Amino acid sequence: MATTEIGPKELASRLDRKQVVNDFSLQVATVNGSGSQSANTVLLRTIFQMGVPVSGKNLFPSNIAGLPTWYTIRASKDGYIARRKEVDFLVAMNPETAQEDVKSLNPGAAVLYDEPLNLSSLRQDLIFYSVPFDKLVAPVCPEAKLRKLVKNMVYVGVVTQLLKLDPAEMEKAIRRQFGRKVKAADLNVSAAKAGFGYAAASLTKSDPFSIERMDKTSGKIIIDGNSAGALGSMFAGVTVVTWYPITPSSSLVETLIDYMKEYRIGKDGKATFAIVQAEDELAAIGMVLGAAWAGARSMTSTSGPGISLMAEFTGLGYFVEVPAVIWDIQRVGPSTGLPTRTAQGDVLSTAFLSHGDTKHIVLFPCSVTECFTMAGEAFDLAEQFQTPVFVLSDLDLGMNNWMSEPFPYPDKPIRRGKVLSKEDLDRLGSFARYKDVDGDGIGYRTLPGTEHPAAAYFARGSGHNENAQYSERPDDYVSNMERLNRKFETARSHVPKPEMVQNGKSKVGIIAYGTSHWALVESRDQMRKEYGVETDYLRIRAFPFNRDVHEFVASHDRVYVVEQNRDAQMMALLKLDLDAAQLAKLRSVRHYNGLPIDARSVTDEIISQEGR
Amino acid sequence: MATTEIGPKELASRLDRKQVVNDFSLQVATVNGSGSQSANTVLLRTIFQMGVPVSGKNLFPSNIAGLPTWYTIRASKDGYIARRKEVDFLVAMNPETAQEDVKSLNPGAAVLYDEPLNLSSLRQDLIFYSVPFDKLVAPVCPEAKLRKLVKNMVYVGVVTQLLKLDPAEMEKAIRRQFGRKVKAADLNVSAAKAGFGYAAASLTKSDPFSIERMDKTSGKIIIDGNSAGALGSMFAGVTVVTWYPITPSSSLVETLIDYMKEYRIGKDGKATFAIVQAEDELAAIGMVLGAAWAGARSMTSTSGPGISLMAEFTGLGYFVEVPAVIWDIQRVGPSTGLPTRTAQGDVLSTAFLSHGDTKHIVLFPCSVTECFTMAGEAFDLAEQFQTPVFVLSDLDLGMNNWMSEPFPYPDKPIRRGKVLSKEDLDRLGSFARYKDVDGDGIGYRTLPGTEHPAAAYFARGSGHNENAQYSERPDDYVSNMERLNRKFETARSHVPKPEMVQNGKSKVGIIAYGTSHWALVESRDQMRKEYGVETDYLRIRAFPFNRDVHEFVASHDRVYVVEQNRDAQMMALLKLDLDAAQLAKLRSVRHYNGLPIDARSVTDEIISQEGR
Amino acid sequence: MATTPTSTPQPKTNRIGLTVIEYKGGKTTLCAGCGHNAISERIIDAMFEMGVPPERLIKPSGIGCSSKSPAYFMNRSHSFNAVHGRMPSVATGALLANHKLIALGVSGDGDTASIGIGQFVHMMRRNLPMIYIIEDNGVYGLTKGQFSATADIGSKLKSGVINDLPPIDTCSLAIMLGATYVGRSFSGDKKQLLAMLKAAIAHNGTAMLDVISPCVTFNDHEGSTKSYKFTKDHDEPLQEVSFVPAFEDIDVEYEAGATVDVSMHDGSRLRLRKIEEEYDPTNKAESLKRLAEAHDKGEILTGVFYVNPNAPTFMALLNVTDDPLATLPESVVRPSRQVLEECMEELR
Amino acid sequence: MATTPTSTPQPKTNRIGLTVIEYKGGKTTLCAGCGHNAISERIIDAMFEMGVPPERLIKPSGIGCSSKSPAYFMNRSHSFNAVHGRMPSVATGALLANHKLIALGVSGDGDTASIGIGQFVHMMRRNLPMIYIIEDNGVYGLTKGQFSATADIGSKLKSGVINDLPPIDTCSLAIMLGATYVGRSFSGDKKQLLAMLKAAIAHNGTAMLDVISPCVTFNDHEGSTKSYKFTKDHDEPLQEVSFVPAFEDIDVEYEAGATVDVSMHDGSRLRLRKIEEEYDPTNKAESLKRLAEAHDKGEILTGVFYVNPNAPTFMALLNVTDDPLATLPESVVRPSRQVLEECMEELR
Ligand SMILES: Cc1ncc(C[n+]2csc(CCOP(=O)(O)OP(=O)(O)O)c2C)c(N)n1
Ligand SMILES: Cc1ncc(C[n+]2csc(CCOP(=O)(O)OP(=O)(O)O)c2C)c(N)n1
Ligand code: SF4
Ligand code: SF4
Ligand SMILES: [Mg+2]
Ligand SMILES: [Mg+2]
Repeated sequence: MATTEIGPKELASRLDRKQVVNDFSLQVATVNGSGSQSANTVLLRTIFQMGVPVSGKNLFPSNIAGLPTWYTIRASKDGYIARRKEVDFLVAMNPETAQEDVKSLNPGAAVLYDEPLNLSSLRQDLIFYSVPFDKLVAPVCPEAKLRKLVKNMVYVGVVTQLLKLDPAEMEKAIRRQFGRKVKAADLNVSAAKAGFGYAAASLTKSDPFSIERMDKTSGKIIIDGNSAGALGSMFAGVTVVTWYPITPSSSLVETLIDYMKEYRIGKDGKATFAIVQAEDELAAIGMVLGAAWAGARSMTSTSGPGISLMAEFTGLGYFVEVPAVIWDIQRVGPSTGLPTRTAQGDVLSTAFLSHGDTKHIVLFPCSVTECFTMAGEAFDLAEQFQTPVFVLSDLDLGMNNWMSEPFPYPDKPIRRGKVLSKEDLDRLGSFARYKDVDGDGIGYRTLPGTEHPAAAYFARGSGHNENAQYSERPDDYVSNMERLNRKFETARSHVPKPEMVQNGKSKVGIIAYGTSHWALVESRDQMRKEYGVETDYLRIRAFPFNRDVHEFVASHDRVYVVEQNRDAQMMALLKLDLDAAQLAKLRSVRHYNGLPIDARSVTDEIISQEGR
Repeated sequence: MATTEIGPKELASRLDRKQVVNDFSLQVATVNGSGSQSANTVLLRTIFQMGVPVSGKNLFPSNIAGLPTWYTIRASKDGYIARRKEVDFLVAMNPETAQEDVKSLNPGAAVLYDEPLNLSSLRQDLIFYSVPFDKLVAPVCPEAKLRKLVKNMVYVGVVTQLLKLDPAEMEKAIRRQFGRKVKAADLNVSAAKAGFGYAAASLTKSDPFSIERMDKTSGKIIIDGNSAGALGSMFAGVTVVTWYPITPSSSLVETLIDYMKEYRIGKDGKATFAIVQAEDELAAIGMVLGAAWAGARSMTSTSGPGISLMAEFTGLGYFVEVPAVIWDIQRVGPSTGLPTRTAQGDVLSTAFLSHGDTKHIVLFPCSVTECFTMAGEAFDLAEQFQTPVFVLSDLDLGMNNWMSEPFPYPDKPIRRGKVLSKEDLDRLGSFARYKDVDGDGIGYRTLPGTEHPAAAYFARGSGHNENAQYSERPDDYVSNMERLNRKFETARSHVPKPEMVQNGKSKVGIIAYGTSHWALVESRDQMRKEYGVETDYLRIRAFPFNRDVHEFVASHDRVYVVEQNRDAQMMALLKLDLDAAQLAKLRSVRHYNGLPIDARSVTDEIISQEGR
Repeated sequence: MATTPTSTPQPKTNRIGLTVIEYKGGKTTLCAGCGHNAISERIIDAMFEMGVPPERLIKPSGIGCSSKSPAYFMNRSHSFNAVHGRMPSVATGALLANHKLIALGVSGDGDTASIGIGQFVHMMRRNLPMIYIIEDNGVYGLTKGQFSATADIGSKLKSGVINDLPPIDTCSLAIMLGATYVGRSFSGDKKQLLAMLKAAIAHNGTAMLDVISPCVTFNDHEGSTKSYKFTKDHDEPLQEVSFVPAFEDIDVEYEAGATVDVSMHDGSRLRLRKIEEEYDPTNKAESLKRLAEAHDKGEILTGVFYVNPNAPTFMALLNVTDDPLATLPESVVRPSRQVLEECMEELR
Repeated sequence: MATTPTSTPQPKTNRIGLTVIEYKGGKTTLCAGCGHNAISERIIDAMFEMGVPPERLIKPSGIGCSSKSPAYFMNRSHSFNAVHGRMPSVATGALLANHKLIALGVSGDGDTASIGIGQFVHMMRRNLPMIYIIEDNGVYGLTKGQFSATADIGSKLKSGVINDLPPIDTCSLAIMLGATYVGRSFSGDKKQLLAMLKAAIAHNGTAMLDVISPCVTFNDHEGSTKSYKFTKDHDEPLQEVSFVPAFEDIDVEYEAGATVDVSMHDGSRLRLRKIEEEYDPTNKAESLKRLAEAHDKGEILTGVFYVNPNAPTFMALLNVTDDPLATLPESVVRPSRQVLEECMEELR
């Protein structure tokens, strides 16, 4: 045995780390389709149940089974829920990636591995725990073909013991996970206990990481953004939903289907909604427009490739002035790109989707709560402004688990915009569909089926005058396009206002949106604590931009626009909208490798641009 | 008889206009499908044959027969060929629009009308000529059902006499028009002569307008931009063409078909090309990409709605790096819009077509000559940069008749870019499809069918590494996207340079592109002559922008960006590209009512913004 | 000889008290003689005679001369002139929103068989309750006469170009895919087209009618297989079609064997007096075979090819509330506070 | 007892001297047991046994688990993993550019019958000379098991959801539209699939094969009509398919009546030993009828449904030069100065 070799105890003391409580991240490396997902959820919930702020991020491949997957759980007493680059505690179950995973760890990190992988010799500066999973799982799980799955629950037990999680909470979490399937629950509990027992008996805790009870999660919920968007849509009174499956958007509609079946079917067994899986995205958006034209609150959900396919129809919606709510759960890259990675790359393509002079209202939720609330705001805006509205979520928000306050019940009544009823027509006698009666650029519409001889109008994507009659007249075309512009200007003051944090003194402003927000919350603390750099912050929540955005930029010397795409797309929209005098202030910070943006990357970039 | 009434002679003298020679515009108002098109072409050519610079613009409806059409012929001794707002000489054949047409004329204009319309009483300040067309056509055209058509040739004769055109040139033009159809030619000649005779005998010339011989057109040709693009593509060696009919793009491919059948079929009767009418635009661009991937020079042509439908596939082309040439003959508006009106509204949608971080090379021809030359440049760029290239023409350029110098035979050999042959592979042994070997961001490709075991690579729109292998690795994705950016930067210095006119002193710069150019040529003269305002000029010919564009803006105090869309789309691209310090200089001049932009509108707008 | 007192004649009204004027549309901008105009006329007659309330009708269409025609009939009904080839999805959406609407979609052969075939296939498959009319002239009229996917092999354009690809038979397709009332007619055959339209209005399910409708400007010449002359010469009616609406309780005598009587969903009757003895319009497999044969023989078969009045429609499968989804009140579409609390609890 | 001298065994080579290894692809990333993997194996065998030069083959595909599979066979051939549902256009373009290429397209049922049905229809109509394989599992595998348009009525998802829309029969469609070699097989039937693939390689025209290929992860359970078990139980082979390549001049004796011998374009022979006496795979109308009946009876008919080796292909109609357009020299594709001068003169 080489003399250089040292035991974990010495190592720990040599590194002489003080205890790290409720502030570290744990990563489970495995392969997809192996059922590790439920094990990881159990770990997440156990910590959550102990009152410790926690977040989980799943990094999975674009296939169905057998490829590497990493699940990272971050516990943060300070409540930071953005991705953290460093992994403190690795559970290495995947032979294919184990070596590289271990190599990429920082000194002092802990590694829990499947005995056969035999990793301990790889590095001297890590703490290793070896566990003979197969040996442990065999006795508790007689059925051989189930072992592959149950094996995962064994590491849950080991981790619970090592990180000082409460085994009672662990069991509660497991039983919650398997719900009515009691036998499965029992099986998994015993597997976890086997792991717990082994750890207690044969492993010596020598890493500094542990979890202690707090009370920062009481009353909170854990949910993914797609489910939140689904809930929000249901409570917004959606009636027609069309979709075509695509990662990472599918689960939004699939969850919505479950909720609607449970809560939107009358006593007579009849549905107060129609959800249709269309043949493709062109059909999905076409159905949405047809339904909205006929008066339904209709929506669809998709991702990049679907957005591109919706280009022609979305232009029709803009020009005919038909409401539509289109969710874009953004994924990475041009074309098919990386379907299971996250990005904010569709900002430009949605804002200006379609040919000719076309532009659209776009909302940018940053949290599961905003997925819920903006689902409703999107419908109200779409119907009030009679135009398609995009909601730009992303894979990180849509498919990962986020801790959140429970959602607020919508306080405002549903706003359905300017629709003339039979009675209105009796009173008015007639109407001009595209006339700017109120000076806000928004005309009045009627719904097919309105029983009045004057109700009908001709909806068309070709040139038309105020009365919706076909027209090629230059003056008709120009005045219609100018009205559409007025309508868009009106929207500025009706879309969700930005979130702003200003101390009134600092010269540095930061603008972010969507999921980048969480990295900013943490990064701004880092900049303050580590560099004494005070920053103001504005989070964009909608396009077209509210006046506040202009003022925020005007009132700072340097403004960093942080986003998750290559081409600085939000910065581009700002350049098109801000006074030229302001533009020299803008600086771009971009993170676009497909992983959720982290605070450290932002801090390093801004600090270096600040020349500190 | 009211005493106020006065005869045309008095009127003419009262207005006391001096003679207007070779500098006026004549408009023929009729209905489409009535065969007036050939009559108008004859008038155009007659003037052209007399050596007088002339241009013709057809304003037609989006249907097949029976709706109002206006054809405007402008004769300009100074060679201005942009649209001119004012009509000096109206030929009123259409009962439906006659009244409004006459009302919109400036005082002193002349009106030639079909007797039954009896317009002379409408205004006092115009010169009227009444012609009994039906009476005149009957004797020369016994066949009743042909009269509707032949009637048009009668006004050709009348106009020829009134405007002092050379009847011999007129007859030549008629015979040219009908080519081998001698009987038709004779019939039309006699109809024209009947008109000529009637005018000579019964009309007293009392307007100031006339044509006198010049020698400014010798050697020149008359052609529309779509035909020029077709010719250019043929001489660029195009081999695969796919299309789906759409106004105003159809005639590009239809003309190309005629040329290719004539000049690109071998002695063995076999074609050196394949032209396929696809089922829609998605298929058209898909075929283009498949053909280019397999090594063909392939292209398609479409308009706005087709561009939107090509969004997903174009992104594939960008990311897989497949050449493609896509002509966009722009028409007006979002959605279907005004299919028979002109605009420059697809600048943004083509430059950033598709989701994710995607951008494309775009060329902007302003003349029929550039339609010819850029057809070749587009292919060279597409193959050298292995990416889709858009050529943005418009309806005005594509479908109207333009006078031009004959086209130059391509002096440079065809450049097909970095393609590795079997021999190359024998030498190299292997290759990495997406490796930046030369530092210009452009990799080397092989063609399917290359007989070498190492030739094959896997083309995919999903994430890939240098070796075209599937990859979801963050580092692979980022380095690939950065290389694509380098490639785009390289393109800046290879795309067509802008055309610049600088006198080095003037503080006002003007930027325009495409067909707006012709209005600028005239407008800059107007500003100089009428207001003493000297302006420098830069005509953008491609995106991404060449450095010269940056320098031009940098070297002026105020820069007007003139374009034919509502949203100032080229100005937007400039804002995204120029140094922030320069942006305050930009001012926008927009003309987007569907009619070709005219010099007067530009002059008035710039002068008022200049505060003169 | 007795003299009868003259009375000022009242304009004829239908069963809901409307005159035919109230079914008219704007002045056509299509070419004089275009088959599409004749079809518009028949639609007006059928709607008037069936007493369809104009306010309940919607007229979705695609893009093309044919797709413009909804502007030329029934001004009192809503129209949606959508994008090229994608009308089916818009129509589907509208019916999802309000299943009480009566939908008559107008498309062209290019709009349906070329760019639109994808949405066409899926709409037929869903048996969406609506009338889908293809005004079929074998060319793209509005873009000046290129061949569409229904052009026959050997058909010649004025330019001399000959089509060398087989036509898509939209009727066979529709039958195979699930449409439940499928037939072909001719804009020039007033009687047959009117009867087939009325039955289509009575039908509950997808009624797909391919109506040969010559393009006088680009495809009515010698050598065209979609010209008036060629169609007249090759028209092979399968049956004599007549229709007895539910509200006219005339008792028509039934000749066993010689006629097929189909009682439609609304109680009305579609009566087919057989010309071809053995043809059974309720047998899918047979009808597909017969159409394939007709195609080989170069006949233009017209009449009702297939009908199944009882198949479940897409709306039936969706089982939505009787009130249109479009106008359900907030109280119905927004679940209660308790429901939200319940959902939140599950996530804690 | 004689002892034979041992000789080190040479790896078996095919008629162009390649070993089977040279037809292999990368390691599959599909689920263990996925039908698609079995199909990849058969493709490797067929290509190897037919002696297809890997460099002449292209493997276009769409998007889906199935469309990924070209990565798992024939690494020495070019692949183009295009966009979802639009592979036919990419394949068409490639063949336009180089008609000497041999194209084998791989698609899925969602990729073809749902989003891709439009391009599928038009490709069949053109009889584009290529092999088009649908790896048909009735669901969208890659997006986790939603129903596709080939799912049968009544088929159940694991979640319990039941499909209520009729399936699109891609074989009937292909036959009706103009494909000239159409059949259905099963990833689990090695012998039949291999023979049908070989004939497909020999065929000059569109060879459309719908191969039932169970998705073990999302659609192989009780209640699914595309599971291994269900398919095995309901598989109704029309014939015993065998294939005799041109280069193997074995003389197989011909049993009149009992077998149909189709001699393919390249001289090879497709031999169908009849199981159903009366079935004639060269009669369109009949085959359509038989497929419609099978559909009503709920049989999964397999075998060669229709074949016509002599119909003109799209490339033949285009009449292009023998040398691939892709690589024609400038001297051929750029007309002379004189030609330009001539064109200019016409415009003066
Ligand atoms: C996406 C798109 N592509 C092309 C066009 C141009 N276009 C307008 S109508 C038409 C074809 C119409 O043919 P058909 O449907 O047969 O109608 P018809 O005019 O013959 O009645 C085309 C190609 C368009 N409007 N939109
Ligand atoms: C435009 C677009 N929409 C949706 C998707 C998402 N998607 C990927 S594969 C797939 C379906 C694949 O089903 P199928 O063709 O049957 O292949 P399988 O996975 O079953 O083999 C879908 C919907 C996509 N990639 N592109
Ligand atoms: S062009 Fe043809 S289809 Fe169009 S209106 Fe004229 S006749 Fe009808
Ligand atoms: S999900 Fe289904 S189709 Fe996809 S690889 Fe697995 S088994 Fe095959
Ligand atoms: Mg047509
Ligand atoms: Mg599938």
